[in-house]
Amino acid sequence: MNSTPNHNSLDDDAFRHAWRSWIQANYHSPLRDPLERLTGQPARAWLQAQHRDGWRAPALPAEHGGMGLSLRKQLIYQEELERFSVARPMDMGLRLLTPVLLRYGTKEQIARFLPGILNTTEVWCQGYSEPGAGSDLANLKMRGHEQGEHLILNGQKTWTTMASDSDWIFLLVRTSQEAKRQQGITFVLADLRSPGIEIRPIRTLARDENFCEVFFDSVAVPKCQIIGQAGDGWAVGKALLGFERFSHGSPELLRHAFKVLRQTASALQILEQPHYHQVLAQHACDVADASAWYEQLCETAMQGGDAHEDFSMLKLFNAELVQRIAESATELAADAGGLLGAAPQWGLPHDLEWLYMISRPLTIFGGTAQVQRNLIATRSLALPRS
Amino acid sequence: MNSTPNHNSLDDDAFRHAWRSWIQANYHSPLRDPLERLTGQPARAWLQAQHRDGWRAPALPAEHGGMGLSLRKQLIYQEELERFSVARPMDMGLRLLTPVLLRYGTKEQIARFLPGILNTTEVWCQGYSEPGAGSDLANLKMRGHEQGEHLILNGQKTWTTMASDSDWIFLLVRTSQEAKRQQGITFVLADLRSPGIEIRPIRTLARDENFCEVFFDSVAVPKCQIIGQAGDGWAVGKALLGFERFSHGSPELLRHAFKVLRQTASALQILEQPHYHQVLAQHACDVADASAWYEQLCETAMQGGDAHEDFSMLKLFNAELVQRIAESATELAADAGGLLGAAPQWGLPHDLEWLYMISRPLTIFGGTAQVQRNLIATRSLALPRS
Amino acid sequence: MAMAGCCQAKAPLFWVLQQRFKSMALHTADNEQADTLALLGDTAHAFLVQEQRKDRLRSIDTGRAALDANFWRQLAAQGWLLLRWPEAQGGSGLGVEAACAIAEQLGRHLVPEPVVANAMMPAVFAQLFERHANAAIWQTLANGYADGSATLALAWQPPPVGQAPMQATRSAQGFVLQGSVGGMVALALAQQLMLVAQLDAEPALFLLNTAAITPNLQTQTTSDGSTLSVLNLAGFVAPAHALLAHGPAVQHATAQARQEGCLMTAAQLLGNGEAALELTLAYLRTREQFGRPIGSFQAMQHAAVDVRIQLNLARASLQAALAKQALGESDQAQAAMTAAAKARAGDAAIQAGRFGVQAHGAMGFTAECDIGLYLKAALRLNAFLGNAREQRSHYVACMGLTEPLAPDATAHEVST
Amino acid sequence: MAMAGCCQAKAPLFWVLQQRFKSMALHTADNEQADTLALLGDTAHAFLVQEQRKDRLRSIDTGRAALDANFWRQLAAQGWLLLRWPEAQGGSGLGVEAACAIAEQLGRHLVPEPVVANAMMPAVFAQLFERHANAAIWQTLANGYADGSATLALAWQPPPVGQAPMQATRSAQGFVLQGSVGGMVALALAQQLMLVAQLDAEPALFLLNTAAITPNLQTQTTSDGSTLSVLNLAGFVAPAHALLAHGPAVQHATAQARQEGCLMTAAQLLGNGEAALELTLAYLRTREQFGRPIGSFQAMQHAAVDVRIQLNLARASLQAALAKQALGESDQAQAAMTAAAKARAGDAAIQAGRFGVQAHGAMGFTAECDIGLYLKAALRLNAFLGNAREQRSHYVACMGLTEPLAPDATAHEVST
Repeated sequence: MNSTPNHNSLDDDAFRHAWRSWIQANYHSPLRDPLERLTGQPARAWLQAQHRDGWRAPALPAEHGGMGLSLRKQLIYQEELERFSVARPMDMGLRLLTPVLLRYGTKEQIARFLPGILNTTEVWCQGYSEPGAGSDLANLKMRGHEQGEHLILNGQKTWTTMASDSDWIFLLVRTSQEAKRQQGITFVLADLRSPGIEIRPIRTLARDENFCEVFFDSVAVPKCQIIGQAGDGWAVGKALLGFERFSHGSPELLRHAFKVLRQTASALQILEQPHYHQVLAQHACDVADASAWYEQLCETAMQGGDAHEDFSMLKLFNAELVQRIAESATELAADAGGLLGAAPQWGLPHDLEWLYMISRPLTIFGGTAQVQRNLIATRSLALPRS
Repeated sequence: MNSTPNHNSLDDDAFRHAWRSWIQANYHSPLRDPLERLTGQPARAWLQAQHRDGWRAPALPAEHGGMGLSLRKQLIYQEELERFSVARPMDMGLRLLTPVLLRYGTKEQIARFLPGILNTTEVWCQGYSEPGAGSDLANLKMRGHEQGEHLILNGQKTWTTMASDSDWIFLLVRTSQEAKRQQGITFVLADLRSPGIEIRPIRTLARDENFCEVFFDSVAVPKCQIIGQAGDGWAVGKALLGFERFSHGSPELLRHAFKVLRQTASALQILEQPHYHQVLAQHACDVADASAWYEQLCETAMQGGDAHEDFSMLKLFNAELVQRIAESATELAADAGGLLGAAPQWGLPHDLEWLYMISRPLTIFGGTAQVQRNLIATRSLALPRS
Repeated sequence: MAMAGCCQAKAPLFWVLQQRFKSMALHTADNEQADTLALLGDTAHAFLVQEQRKDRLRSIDTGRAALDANFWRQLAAQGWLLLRWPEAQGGSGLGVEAACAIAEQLGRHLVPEPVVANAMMPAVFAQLFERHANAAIWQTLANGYADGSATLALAWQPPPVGQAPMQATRSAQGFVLQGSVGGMVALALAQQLMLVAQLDAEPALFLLNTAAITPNLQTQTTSDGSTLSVLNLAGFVAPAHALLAHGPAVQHATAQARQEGCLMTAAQLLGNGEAALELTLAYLRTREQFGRPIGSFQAMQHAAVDVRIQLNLARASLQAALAKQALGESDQAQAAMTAAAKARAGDAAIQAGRFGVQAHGAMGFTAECDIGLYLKAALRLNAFLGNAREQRSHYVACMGLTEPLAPDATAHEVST
Repeated sequence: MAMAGCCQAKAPLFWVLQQRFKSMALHTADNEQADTLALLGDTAHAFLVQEQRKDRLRSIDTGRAALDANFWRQLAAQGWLLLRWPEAQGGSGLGVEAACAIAEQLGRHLVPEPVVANAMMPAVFAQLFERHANAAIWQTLANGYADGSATLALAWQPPPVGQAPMQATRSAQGFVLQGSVGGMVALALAQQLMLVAQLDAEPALFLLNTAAITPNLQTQTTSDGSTLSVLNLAGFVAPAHALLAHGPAVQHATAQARQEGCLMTAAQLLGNGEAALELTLAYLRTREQFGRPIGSFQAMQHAAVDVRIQLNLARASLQAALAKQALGESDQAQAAMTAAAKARAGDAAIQAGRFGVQAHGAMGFTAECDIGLYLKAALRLNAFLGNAREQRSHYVACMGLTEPLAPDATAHEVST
């Protein structure tokens, strides 16, 4: 930490090489799949090692303890993680909360929370979704009412990624009823060890429990943990969604799914079969074009251009493409389709059912594909609202 | 005509054989394509020959001068026409107007108009669509106002099939403004030689002029040519659409398009190519299943069951399937795609561009595919209106 | 009848229906048959609504099969396991239409037990070989199906990639078996295995005890709550009496069993897809977002209509295939339409399940919500006996559609 | 420069841009190049808005081509026909990016004249062979392009099915040509033909007068308002000086011309699709049914979004292909991305046209409505030089994607 090298002084290739070597030497998990989540102690250890050796927080300015990389080096940083097929660690504190803290937080709030994020002693999760507010976020019901120096939280969050593995949660709650549903919402931070919080894992079609329901029964939170002004949570939360969306166009998942498809066909020895050729050709060009689009959008963003709407479109295309590739891979399995788990004895090196199911929520979470198309139609294509 | 044989006394096979032989001996047009229209003198001659030899009007009861066939024999009648790939003659008088006449017409109206329909001395066309009322029929603007014993018609019809080849038109006009847009519409018959009528052909993407615009400038029509009551035209017109829709599920066009696909692949000598195999297999099963569904719906209808909604769905599926087959056929042509006309020197025995274009309006005319899906969703699936 | 004792009390209606079928065969009244099939389906539905708990499928969330020997005995008590079995051995001897009526309900209610694979399909062998030398064996097997106490699995599919097919050679002890075979379903419920191996360059049918070959199995849970196994034998010795049949008759029986299995699986997929769509439509009608039911949004409506159309096509296709079977049309025509029906049903059910999961939103991704169970079962049923793509290729082959077509052929010569 | 006299007055901006490009080459400023390309496109747009009447394409309604020799001379006057031609012969010597900027506008404005096929693609041969023995011939050809008075067509594609490829044999008079070749575009505008035939088992390039071979042509109108011809020669005698080049260099030039042609045609398709979508969006915003603009219906919105996404992918794909070309990446990598770009642009433009026709309702089916012209042109441009399906296969082959992939390969080894 103290001996942080000045990565920005390296040229791009040297930086890439240094980071690649470091990953090889320090990534110890057997999980080599961008769809897998790195959780628990391995995730903390991985992020803490980054912090120890000065590889933590590529985008964060150096004065806040980050690497303060140029945009191009940030992209290289990400590319090398993808190249090594590193599983995603739980790092919402850095990816989602930190930009909000820096933009809306007080100096005290930053001083209190940023160090814990960087040294991974405090792991954060995100409390946005509620049972009745999925695509329609303004419909949220969870209440917070003032009581002296505290906000008292009551209600439920759901689809909270890895809540059971986290220490803190940032969330949106309704603190007053206004005519406009977007008003009266507050962005607040809560310690998950607070009395009155109960966490229950949600089992999914992908046979995991990476998501949770979080129940709040009169949970008292000091008002100093409100970010921005009470009632301004919609703006704070929207900004956060903006930061999040930026990373959604990456072709990482596409490449992974395409690799699964090719490895499956190789193991099944059907490389010469006509149906495989058709599927391969279509998906290969889809992946190539989506990757090209992504690189150009990053380039635009690096030059300060606004590529927000394009990222939304690319995200939508990628999500549906991963699903199509997963469907094609399952079809290749023929008679052996529908097995749970990898099945080398059938010539199936990958768990195709898992890939099929894990790709389903890509068109649901963060706004369904339908809602995303509505938004693109009215925003980018200037079509009239329905 | 006088010596009409009693076809209903023949067994099904004998009837089929007799009708097949008669078609072979009497169908003289070189047009052997169900997507082609038989027009002008050849169409009249073909229908008049049917009338002469007692093969006219299979569904019409004998007391009205028809063949009065059982439903099963009607189906055989139709099958044999399709087997011979007879081009469609312009026969809206029999197919569309006659059922309406028999249900809503007076004895005098039937006596006046039915004979001309049967002996094809009066050819009819249909005046429903207007420039502003396509999928939204209730939106029609053409006006009729009473003046003594006449209705005076002003306005425009469009997409009137073969108006330039017809003698009479049946049409819907607005005769009063009511709160409910479906009210105040009247179903009326007009002689196309009436003063004030002007007919202009519409050239289409399929390079033909089978449709027309028909302009009405103060055209006087005797009130005795109103069918049903003035103002009840919506019900009369809807009934007619019902009769029409019944015939839309036939797999005739599918089979024709599929034949074009196979003949193209044969001529191009690409029967062994992998992409053709995939396309062939998908379309072959689509055609087989749609045909099976159609036969079962006809069976249901013959037994008095209500298959109306199913016919709507089948029509929609068939329309989009013909388009997909046309698209596949064009793709087979590879480098030579986009030629206008058949091109034997390129190994293309059919005019694929024509097939591509002629199949476009299948998802537009008679209610766009979008409107049809809306209707099916609310009627058959009981989903809430949007 | 061997099974009458225990079953009549529990499922009287089934036996009434069975009698109706048999009397109908005399005058082939189409409508009456349709009514009776509907009644058979209704009866099965009523039983399964009561007795089949979808909840138990949640075991697949942790990778465990949901197979239940007790439920298998309940299915036996309904008479379903012997439905296609010859009457001479106490079976009901009903037709494949009746089997499909039951299979549709099995699909609708997500029954993981292998009624089609391990009871209906073995019945084809029983029908074809019942008058064979070792008739007593078939009677013993029938007895096991009567109360669900003993069941067969079939092992006749090609070996997985890179493995040698199953070969039998004669030896002093009987036969030596060597090679691999895939596709065995739900072995945990099967006490015996009917295995096809090449003997003297012709297919031979062996009956083996599953206990004896357990160490040679690799078994994996499937997404419908059942299991699939691969058997690898290296010099396994089967006694001489294990050989049930040999020669072209085995080939024929295998093909026939496969064909019936395809029809019944198509019916099962159809039931699956219908139930998935119903569940989804109910959700679309009630769940609100942006202040209106999500079923009022055009995007949802149109996708639902497309699923409805595919399911209707699947039903039509299956009925056409059954009709060809009933009318005794050529083997090729039967096989072609069967393939088309299995293909359509597979595609339609998966489409229904996929749309269902999407339409249920985040809720659809929870293991708690039933809709995912339908999609998972559809994936497996589609794969069983050849998936939609393979079936379509089979249709083309059976119909000879890759033959050149002359430019003057009429459209009616092109397809049935 | 041969063409300077007649053109500078009419198109001063073009020459300014040309100078900018050349100076830029020295310091390769990416942004400046992008700006200049945009300016080049804008200039072309401004010219075509004014001069290209889409109305003339209505001649295809009756099966007649829309080619216009006067308009071809106007295009020459813009300097576009010599844009890729070597500077030594009076050409502009601009890069393929500049050609694509022009091609996109040609597509957007439905220009039927064969700028890509008969001017840009021949320029590749001129570049590669300009220092060849018969340099004077290239100068003469360049002079014809300078004012549009004389134009080449290319004849190098494989023969149509069932016909023998073009063969040349030596004779006393020169060469005897025998065989068929397809794919010649817009011959009515071409005075000469550059024909590839096999000579001594290697490709040879011949220059023929089209007048001499007219009786041997079969020509048909294409849906973009141009024509396509097949040439069948049976013992046609070409003089000795008709041979321009021979050997692997011809092979290389043909491949290079094809690749550039694919890039420019992709740009043309992109312009076509963009214009079709714009036209459709404008209609969706204004046309009302059931009391609201049809563009407010979700089904229309979602289909429009899907077209928008495909067009954006097409643009990204084309830019990636141009970048590979500019960076001098391996031939295989260039060819692969070019194929991907041509495939995507073809699919996207056809999807835009098809959606456009449907969204325009009955109006879209009239020949009077422009939207159909876009679909028709897209069909033809997609077919030119290999349609989307063929291009995707080519991508797979260039990338070696049918090679087996080891189970431990990382995702980054899988695709670029």
